[in-house]
Amino acid sequence: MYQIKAKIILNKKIIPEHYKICLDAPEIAGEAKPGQFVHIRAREGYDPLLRRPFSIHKSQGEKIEILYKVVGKGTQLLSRKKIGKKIDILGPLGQGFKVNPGLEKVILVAGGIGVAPLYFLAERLAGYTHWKAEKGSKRQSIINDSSINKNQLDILVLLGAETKEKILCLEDFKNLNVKIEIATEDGSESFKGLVSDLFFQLLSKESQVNLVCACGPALMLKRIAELNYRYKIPCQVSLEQRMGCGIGACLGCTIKGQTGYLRVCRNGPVFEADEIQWNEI
Amino acid sequence: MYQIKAKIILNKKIIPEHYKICLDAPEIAGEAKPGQFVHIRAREGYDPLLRRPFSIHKSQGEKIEILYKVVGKGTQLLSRKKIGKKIDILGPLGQGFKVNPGLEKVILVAGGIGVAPLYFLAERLAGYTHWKAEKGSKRQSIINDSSINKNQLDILVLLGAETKEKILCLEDFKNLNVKIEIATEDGSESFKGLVSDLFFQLLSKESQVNLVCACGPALMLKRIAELNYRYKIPCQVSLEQRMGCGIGACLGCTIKGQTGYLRVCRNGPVFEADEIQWNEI
Amino acid sequence: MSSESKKNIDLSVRLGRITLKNPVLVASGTFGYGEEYAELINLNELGGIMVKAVTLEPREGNPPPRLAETPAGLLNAIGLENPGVDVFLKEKLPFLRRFQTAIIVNIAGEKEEEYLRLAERLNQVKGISALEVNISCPNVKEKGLIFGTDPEQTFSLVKKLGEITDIPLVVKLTPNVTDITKIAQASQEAGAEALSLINTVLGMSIDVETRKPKLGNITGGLSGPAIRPIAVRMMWQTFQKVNLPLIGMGGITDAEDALEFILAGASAVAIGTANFIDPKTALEVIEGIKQYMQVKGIKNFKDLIGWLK
Amino acid sequence: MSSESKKNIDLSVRLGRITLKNPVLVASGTFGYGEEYAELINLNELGGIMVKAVTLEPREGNPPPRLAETPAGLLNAIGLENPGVDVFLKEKLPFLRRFQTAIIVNIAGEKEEEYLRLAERLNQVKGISALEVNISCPNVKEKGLIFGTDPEQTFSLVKKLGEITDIPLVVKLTPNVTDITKIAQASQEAGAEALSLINTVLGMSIDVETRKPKLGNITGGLSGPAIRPIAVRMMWQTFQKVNLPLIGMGGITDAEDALEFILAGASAVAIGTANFIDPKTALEVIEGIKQYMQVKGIKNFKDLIGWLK
Ligand SMILES: Cc1cc2nc3c(=O)[nH]c(=O)nc-3n(C[C@H](O)[C@H](O)[C@H](O)COP(=O)(O)OP(=O)(O)OC[C@H]3O[C@@H](n4cnc5c(N)ncnc54)[C@H](O)[C@@H]3O)c2cc1C
Ligand SMILES: Cc1cc2nc3c(=O)[nH]c(=O)nc-3n(C[C@H](O)[C@H](O)[C@H](O)COP(=O)(O)OP(=O)(O)OC[C@H]3O[C@@H](n4cnc5c(N)ncnc54)[C@H](O)[C@@H]3O)c2cc1C
Ligand SMILES: Cc1cc2nc3c(=O)[nH]c(=O)nc-3n(C[C@H](O)[C@H](O)[C@H](O)COP(=O)(O)O)c2cc1C
Ligand SMILES: Cc1cc2nc3c(=O)[nH]c(=O)nc-3n(C[C@H](O)[C@H](O)[C@H](O)COP(=O)(O)O)c2cc1C
Ligand code: FES
Ligand code: FES
Repeated sequence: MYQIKAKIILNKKIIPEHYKICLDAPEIAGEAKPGQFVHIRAREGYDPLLRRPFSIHKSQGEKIEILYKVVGKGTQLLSRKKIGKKIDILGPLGQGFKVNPGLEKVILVAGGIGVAPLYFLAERLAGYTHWKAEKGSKRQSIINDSSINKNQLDILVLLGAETKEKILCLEDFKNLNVKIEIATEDGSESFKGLVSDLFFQLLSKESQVNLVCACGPALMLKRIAELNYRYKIPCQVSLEQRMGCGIGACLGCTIKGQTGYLRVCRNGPVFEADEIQWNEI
Repeated sequence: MYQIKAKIILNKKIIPEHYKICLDAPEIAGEAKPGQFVHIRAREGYDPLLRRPFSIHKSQGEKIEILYKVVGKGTQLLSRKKIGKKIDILGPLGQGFKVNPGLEKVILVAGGIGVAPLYFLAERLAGYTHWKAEKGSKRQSIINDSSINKNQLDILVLLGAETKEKILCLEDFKNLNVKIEIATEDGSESFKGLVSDLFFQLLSKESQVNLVCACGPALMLKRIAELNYRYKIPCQVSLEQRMGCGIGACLGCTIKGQTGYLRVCRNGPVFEADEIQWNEI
Repeated sequence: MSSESKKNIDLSVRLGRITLKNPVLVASGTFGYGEEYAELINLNELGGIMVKAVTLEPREGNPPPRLAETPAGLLNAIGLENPGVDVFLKEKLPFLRRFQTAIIVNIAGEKEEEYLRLAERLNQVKGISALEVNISCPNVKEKGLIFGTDPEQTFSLVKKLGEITDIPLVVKLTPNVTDITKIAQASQEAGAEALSLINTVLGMSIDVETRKPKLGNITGGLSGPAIRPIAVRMMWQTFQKVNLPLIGMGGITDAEDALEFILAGASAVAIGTANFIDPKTALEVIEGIKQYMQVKGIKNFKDLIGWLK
Repeated sequence: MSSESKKNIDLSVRLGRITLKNPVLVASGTFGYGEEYAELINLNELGGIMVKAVTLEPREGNPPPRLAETPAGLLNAIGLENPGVDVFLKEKLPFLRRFQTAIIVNIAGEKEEEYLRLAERLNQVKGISALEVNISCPNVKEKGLIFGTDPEQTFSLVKKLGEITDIPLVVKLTPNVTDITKIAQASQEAGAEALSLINTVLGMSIDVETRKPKLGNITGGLSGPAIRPIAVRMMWQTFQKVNLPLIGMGGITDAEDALEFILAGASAVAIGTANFIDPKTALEVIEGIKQYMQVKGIKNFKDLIGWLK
């Protein structure tokens, strides 16, 4: 975990309201794992007061990339930041996706901007970038360099969006040579409906799924979690909650887990679906 | 009095910490009189919360110009505004300098950034731009176009600055063909000392001064006012005070006058020196 | 949405015997006696104007500086500067009466006696919709205790005022108390027509360079967005404890802010500090409330009051 | 200025029997039990750590959402989530004890009995510099009245605690009262070693789209720069009425903010919400106070306390 002033290498709109920002953050890039996030100070002063959390979307060499949607003051300020300026970020934070060696088939389900951490995960799973061994971490089961390559692993990515125009990262995923299915709410591309409905449809066809990883709106995740519970497929979800400190100290970002409250920033943001009390969401 | 969104035509540093901003503000430019000010919102949002007042430095055609010094958050934000953007301004506000026809000799005393309204006044006095007749105003004695020209009036401008490098508007004044004397605190140019000391020195030489107009730090104005009181020369000063509304409604910007509190924004910012209770300053 | 449907929206609201054409007022002390703002906005569009505090005798007010900015807030210590009720009636009220908007006169004093004589003086005056009783002043008689922090003093004052005047009484509550609902209940029992809340929160700020307080009066009242969460909380608490119409204020800068108060129980809102920042705020809030009602399919403003889930 | 003169500056300060190497602490509930921030800053540099509230039994805390942002402020309703005193002693305190900094344990409860048993439990424990008595919780026995709003309950609680424990007691005052100096005086008479102020200001915020309160608990505590003027005012009022050392907090984000409290009478300050925004804040405040002392030619921090003109 580091607090650094990261230089902005790139900050551009990719589709309306959606931006990519690339930051020079060697310390963070060096340690980042898929599913972890950074806590960004959108500007000095009091307005807004708090940092804003964003999943790490890509991490390569000394750089990290964030994919973000403008929804309020903080993200708007971020979208106006100029290349060359520095911003204050804390990271990498939280627990990422936990992937065991020996997987055969993984489904990644992305709802809207929820695709951000899943691309990072897909890239690592597909073997294009490498997992780093963790120094002295208590984390149990992380794939290491040698235990994975793209031939062994069957990766299916489900991308959900409102309309065809709002599908994110399609080209990026194509470059990974993973299987891709698309759901649009208005039917303007492929499956018409919610990505969770598409997932439900596919579940009947797909066999031997070892793991489902999902990120998106809370209600989508709830639905995915229920389906996986029904089909007994291990499932990990990346959750969101309003954050204060972002590092586990304030107990502000909790959600109800099976055994009490869990801190999204420290115990998550990625949780096993069955750790969560979904009826409280 | 208008509230308008004025487009920024120019915003540039002229010497360290000092900027000029030129705004497209036809309504305000049309009515502005020397000594009046505008109330500017440095940015949307809460930080800073209030508008900031600035004297009108120039007013020509449809444009007004502000000369400002960066001293805190508001002025810093202003200095970063880009050409082409719009800012929210209220103006023209307050009472300006009151100049009677038939003057022969006027001395303008400027301390630092206090020069801002005095240049506008000098320009009008020198006849280069014209006073507009006021529509339905109760203001008593304003010079009109015909009653003044540069040949009749002897204008002496005293410019005070910390150092030679910090002298403001010298070229502008030279172009008006007015007499100029300079005082620098470190003696790096001309008279060494405060501009009020220079003024004191000159008073013994100059005779028949009809009016002194001054703007600058409060203590300088106090000194100038005392001297003029002693020499019985009519004197007008432009004062500052923290402002809320800027239009006379909140009673937040008062200073002690001879007959009670005066609102700097409405009764001033230009006052006859003998209206003010200087011992309270 | 069509302008048709906007026309069908009814923004009028009654606060006891006070009728407002819309629920957006401007708060006392932030709008003077209307004269200055009349040059910038159409006062006829306002739900009402709560004028700057009037006292029996002229008051000079506090020494400057009277204002200091704080994070998202404004400290003020004006000290009730005003020309006194006689000048108010002669020079200020006639101007205000020209407009089609409710005129609510804020009255203040340091002794019960002063309030009572003020009320007498105003009782027969035409064109006053209500008196707003500013009980945030220290009671010089009772050892400087602020009237509005003591339920008994509040009850006694409001009761006596009601006996003197027929003009509806709006009691303005101070937030500087342990339990605002106690003062609210005392006001209700004493016969208040409505309550307005909140007045400013007592604060202080220091210039560490000069080592002096930033206000001439040392302490002052905090207003602006900084205090909004406090004001909304007090609105919600008060709404649950009294049956009077409530006028909400404290840090409102836009329609969304105003709606927080309304959903929490306010029958009307007042714009204070935001007038200084943008004189159009009140008009924009009226527009924004209309839009919200359209989107939510609500026709009568009344149905928004206390609509919190 | 030379680093020589910086070395001569003495930042240490005594609060009764509590000695701090410098006057900058971190506030309870904003720094956990130090573990997380230890990864980002050197805890040895802090004047002290006021740990998250500990209760007798584990507490689950309030339903989410627990945080909401407001203008220059933060609303929180954590609800005293903590693992209970036993786990605190076994798993949290040993870590904290490793550092050369004062450890102040914030204790909370709903009944007097709970506080007293907590104090008993902590009495013989090594490595605790003081107990900070959080009296902002509702007293379930006395109809939910907040302990800290009632001078008598405060007196009784602090008196009894003092009879049970030798550890210095710091009473933490709530700002949600009509007159904070009354509670301060009651604490002094009951034998408090020092006072800390202020806890959060009760607030509320509403999401007008969903029409629901932004906090799961409906109301919460407001902290951050928004409340600073309120906190500075209460510091100044309290400094004039009691003879105890005071720890100031409420919206401190930099040395200038901290100095406002110190000039108003604080012997030490605590950084709360600002830790979330910039974990280095406390260290920067220490540096900034040093610089101020250099510029003003003050060698002993003590001479700054209450230095207001
Ligand atoms: C672990 C984590 C990872 C995230 N990763 C990404 C990402 O990769 N890309 C991305 O675009 N966004 C991501 N988010 C969401 C992002 O943090 C918010 O969109 C951002 O904080 C909004 O800030 P704002 O000031 O623009 O909006 P605000 O003005 O603060 O809020 C605008 C609206 O968004 C809602 N909102 C804001 N923050 C949150 C939140 N944390 N949880 C739920 N609702 C919220 C508000 O209630 C409000 O309705 C992530 C959030 C978390 C907790
Ligand atoms: C009628 C009038 C005309 C003015 N004309 C000009 C002008 O032409 N050019 C120019 O550069 N400035 C002018 N000023 C001053 C200008 O308004 C302030 O410098 C500005 O408001 C500072 O804002 P800030 O946010 O940058 O500084 P802040 O952060 O608000 O303050 C920085 C420092 O400046 C002091 N300060 C700020 N505002 C005032 C004020 N109004 N009076 C006294 N002290 C203050 C503060 O106490 C603080 O020490 C004028 C002021 C008035 C009242
Ligand atoms: C400069 C100023 C002057 C005020 N004067 C009065 C007053 O005379 N009488 C009164 O009852 N309230 C007065 N108030 C309080 C406001 O009416 C209002 O209750 C308070 O400012 C909270 O609203 P706001 O945050 O929107 O400003 C004044 C407030 C300000 C800022
Ligand atoms: C998230 C959060 C949790 C808090 N928890 C506690 C607590 O457990 N005990 C306590 O006495 N104060 C608690 N506080 C109050 C702070 O210690 C402090 O008094 C208050 O936040 C004001 O300081 P600030 O504005 O610098 O944050 C908490 C504050 C916050 C923001
Ligand atoms: S944000 Fe503070 S504990 Fe998660
Ligand atoms: S700033 Fe409001 S009266 Fe002058």
